[in-house]
Amino acid sequence: MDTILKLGRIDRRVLYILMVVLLLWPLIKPLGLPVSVSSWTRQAYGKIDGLKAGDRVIIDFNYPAAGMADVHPQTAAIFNHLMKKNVRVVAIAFVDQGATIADNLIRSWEAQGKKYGEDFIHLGYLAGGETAMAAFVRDIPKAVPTDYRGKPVSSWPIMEGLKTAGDAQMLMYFTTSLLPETWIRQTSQWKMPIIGGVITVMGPQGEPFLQSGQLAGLLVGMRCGAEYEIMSKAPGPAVAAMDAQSIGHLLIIVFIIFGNIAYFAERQGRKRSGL
Amino acid sequence: MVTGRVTSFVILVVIFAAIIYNMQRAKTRLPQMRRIAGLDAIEEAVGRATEMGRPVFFTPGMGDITTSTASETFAALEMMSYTAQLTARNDTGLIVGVAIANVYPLSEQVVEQAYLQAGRPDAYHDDMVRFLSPTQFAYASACMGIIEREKVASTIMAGRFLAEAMLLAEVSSQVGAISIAGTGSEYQLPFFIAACDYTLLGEELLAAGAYLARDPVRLGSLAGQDWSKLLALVMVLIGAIMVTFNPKPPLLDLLKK
Amino acid sequence: MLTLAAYSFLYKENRFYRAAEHIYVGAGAGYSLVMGYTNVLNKAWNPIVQKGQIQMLIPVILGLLLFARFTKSVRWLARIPLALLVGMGAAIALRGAVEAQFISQVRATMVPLTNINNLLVVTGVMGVLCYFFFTFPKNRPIQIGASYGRWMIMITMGAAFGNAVMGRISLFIGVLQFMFGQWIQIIK
Amino acid sequence: MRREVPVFLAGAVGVLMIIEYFFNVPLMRSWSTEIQNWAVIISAFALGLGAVGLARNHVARISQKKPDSINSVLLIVTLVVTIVSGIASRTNPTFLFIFNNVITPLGSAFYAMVAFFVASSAYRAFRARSLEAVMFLVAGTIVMLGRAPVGEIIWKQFPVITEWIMKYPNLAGMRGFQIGVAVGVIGVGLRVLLGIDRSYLGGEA
Repeated sequence: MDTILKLGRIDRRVLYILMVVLLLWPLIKPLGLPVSVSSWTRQAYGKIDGLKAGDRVIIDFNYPAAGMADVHPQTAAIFNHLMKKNVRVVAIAFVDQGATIADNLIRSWEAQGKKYGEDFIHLGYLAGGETAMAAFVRDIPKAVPTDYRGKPVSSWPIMEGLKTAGDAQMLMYFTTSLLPETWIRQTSQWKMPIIGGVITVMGPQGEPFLQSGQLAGLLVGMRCGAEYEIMSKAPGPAVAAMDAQSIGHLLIIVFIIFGNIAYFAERQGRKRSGL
Repeated sequence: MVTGRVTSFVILVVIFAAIIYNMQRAKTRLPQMRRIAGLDAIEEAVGRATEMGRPVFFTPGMGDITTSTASETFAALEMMSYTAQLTARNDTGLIVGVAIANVYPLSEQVVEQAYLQAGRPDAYHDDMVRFLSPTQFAYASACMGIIEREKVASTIMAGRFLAEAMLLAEVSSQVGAISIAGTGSEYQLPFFIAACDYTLLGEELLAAGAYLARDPVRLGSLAGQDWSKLLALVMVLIGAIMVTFNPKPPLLDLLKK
Repeated sequence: MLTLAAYSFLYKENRFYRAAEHIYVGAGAGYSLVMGYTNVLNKAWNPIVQKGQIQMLIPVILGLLLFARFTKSVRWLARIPLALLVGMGAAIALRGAVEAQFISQVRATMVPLTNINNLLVVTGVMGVLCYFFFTFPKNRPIQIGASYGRWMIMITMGAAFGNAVMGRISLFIGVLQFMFGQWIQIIK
Repeated sequence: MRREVPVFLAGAVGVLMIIEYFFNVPLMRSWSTEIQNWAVIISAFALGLGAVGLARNHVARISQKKPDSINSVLLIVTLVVTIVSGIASRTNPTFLFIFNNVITPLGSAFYAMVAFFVASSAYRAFRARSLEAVMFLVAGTIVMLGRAPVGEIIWKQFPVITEWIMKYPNLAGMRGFQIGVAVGVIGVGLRVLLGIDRSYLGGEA
């Protein structure tokens, strides 16, 4: 009986240590559990695959470095897909650190022969949240006169004919915090397709907007990142992490079961002693 | 009018009218208010801190006042004002941790004014409202540090929160503080429900200002809000019945204008 | 190093954590200030000096007014810029809420009541709305609706929690991949 | 005067922004864009105010020789170094060093720390104390199993049930919740613009 009750009072530090050890194990020695592709990823992939070479996509890098693990695999996989399809990317960040992340990604493709100013442009960080977005969608060259590299925005060929957000063919945002309705609201006059890449926690919140058609696609967390990697036949770091994910969930569920066994035992005990 | 916003405008006017009408009506007939446990608990939280001789920690979250989540921050400031009046009267310590620069001067005013109103301007000091950092986890780390080091007896978290919600709530529970949390962020709320003693769900937080003030006009505004929700409920019901019999009822298009 | 100091909190609050925390807060506040400075430079200073857009002096003055609070006699002036922000924020919040959260959600809930799932969605939304009634007199239909709504909220929140576990573990895996992949190199 | 001016200003700006949103009035639209640009700049000054406040608190702590004042010294040094190097240039090596070696790793560290806290809070809070708690717990556990590949291996139906929960009960909960929040937001907004809630002036007049 005592041992059962103890199951309910395991020191949290024990749980913490177990988590580190058990998660590390599949990362060192992958188990290779199969990952099935969800309808979310299929839908988003289909929409993005429908873009033509030369189309322009605005990408809002709306996440700080701290959130990269969950959302960046999506961004990287989609960027990869866009580059292969020769779709042009206009990068912007409404979170300060997002600018640095976008810069890193763009530079890595520049190193592979893509041209800055033609295949992509980086408009840098724009402070002011939704207020700044409202100014941005109405008049991009006015809201962002100079790009991240300090050059006048209008001097680059990619910006030709791009005045409002509606002049682009698609808008994507990747975020750890932005509400799904934000971009929908700001671009509502153009009804342009919007793809949202969000951290896992925000999935349920995005779902109503996906079902109402206000979002053209929704990618949720590292899992969708892994699925996108599989869809575009370029398995990467997200796929590798899925095994560890499974173990982590199992561990927590085992602890929840422990907690409840102890809870019921305690209640039984109290009943028996007449309390 | 801007196309696509006609219906919004009409509905907004209807809601405004409902609220203003009820504000007027409340002056003669006060509406009955249901209890909101999380707001009633503020008194308990301050009382416990007073008994233990330890401070109350209040944080208005990471929402700025210039974005669409501004209302949650305003509601948090109302709660802050109420909390500060209680701590002033009871001579209990109060620490307010602020993340957002725009919220910092507002919080200072709110707390200072609350101490003035409670007749204790002498008890207010500069160290009460602390600007921490707008960098999300720097703010979280500072809050965690304060909660642990100052051995707070109660933690009140109200406003817009992001991932730091879990850190603050769990640390509070680890130090054994009473925790009250409220947010309109549906994806941080689960963490608060799991880790906090009292949780204000969405609109319950937004009602805080009116609920705590208890004056007729503001209670009236809550009655007006109830009418608006009733409107939504009736619209949902009628709409669903209509589409059941006719997949494309003409009235539904009105909502898209 | 700093990462380890941060994690030491999991065991106990200690002096290493404290040092890391203070460095982080200083750096974080400094970083944001630099970003804010860049904005002032690009959006106010340059337009004023280079293009002669004098109207951009207004926000600069309003911004400086925030510092009036340090001088007792003109303290109240600090409320002016704040009032501008507050008015703007309140308007932005409420004008958008109608369409994105009220109408579109109401409209999307108008689904034909031809199967059990749709029935669940429609009644669920109605129940949750009942839960949020603050001032209506207590009568049976509203009370039943409210407790049904509260169950619905609990299921929703449970689901969101379960979902969140996944996301949070992803982030931790990211850190593990970084620490053991790039530093210690045991993950290939 | 000291109270009326701010309340009036807030109301006026609010009304302008609401009308601008719903009606096509070019003049108002350009005013509103202008004001939104101003807000960005005012916010930047608020950051300055925050930094001053932060520094003031910690200088006070150092001068009072509080036991932990070494940490306050650390904070102020980092604050000053970050600001000076960043203002010199955003590509200044010291500034980049701070970004890459302080802000980024600590950000990921704390963000990832949430995983531990989620685990320990699930362990502590997921107990079948009441009917509501059971719903929270069961929904949470099923979704946890449905999301990770391992759930599928245990029982093929876990992802299916998870998707069902997400598509129907969760959807209903979220929608009702959002409608409620929308109404609440309108209520708060209106009270602020009418000058009834005026916490930004410091409570009641």
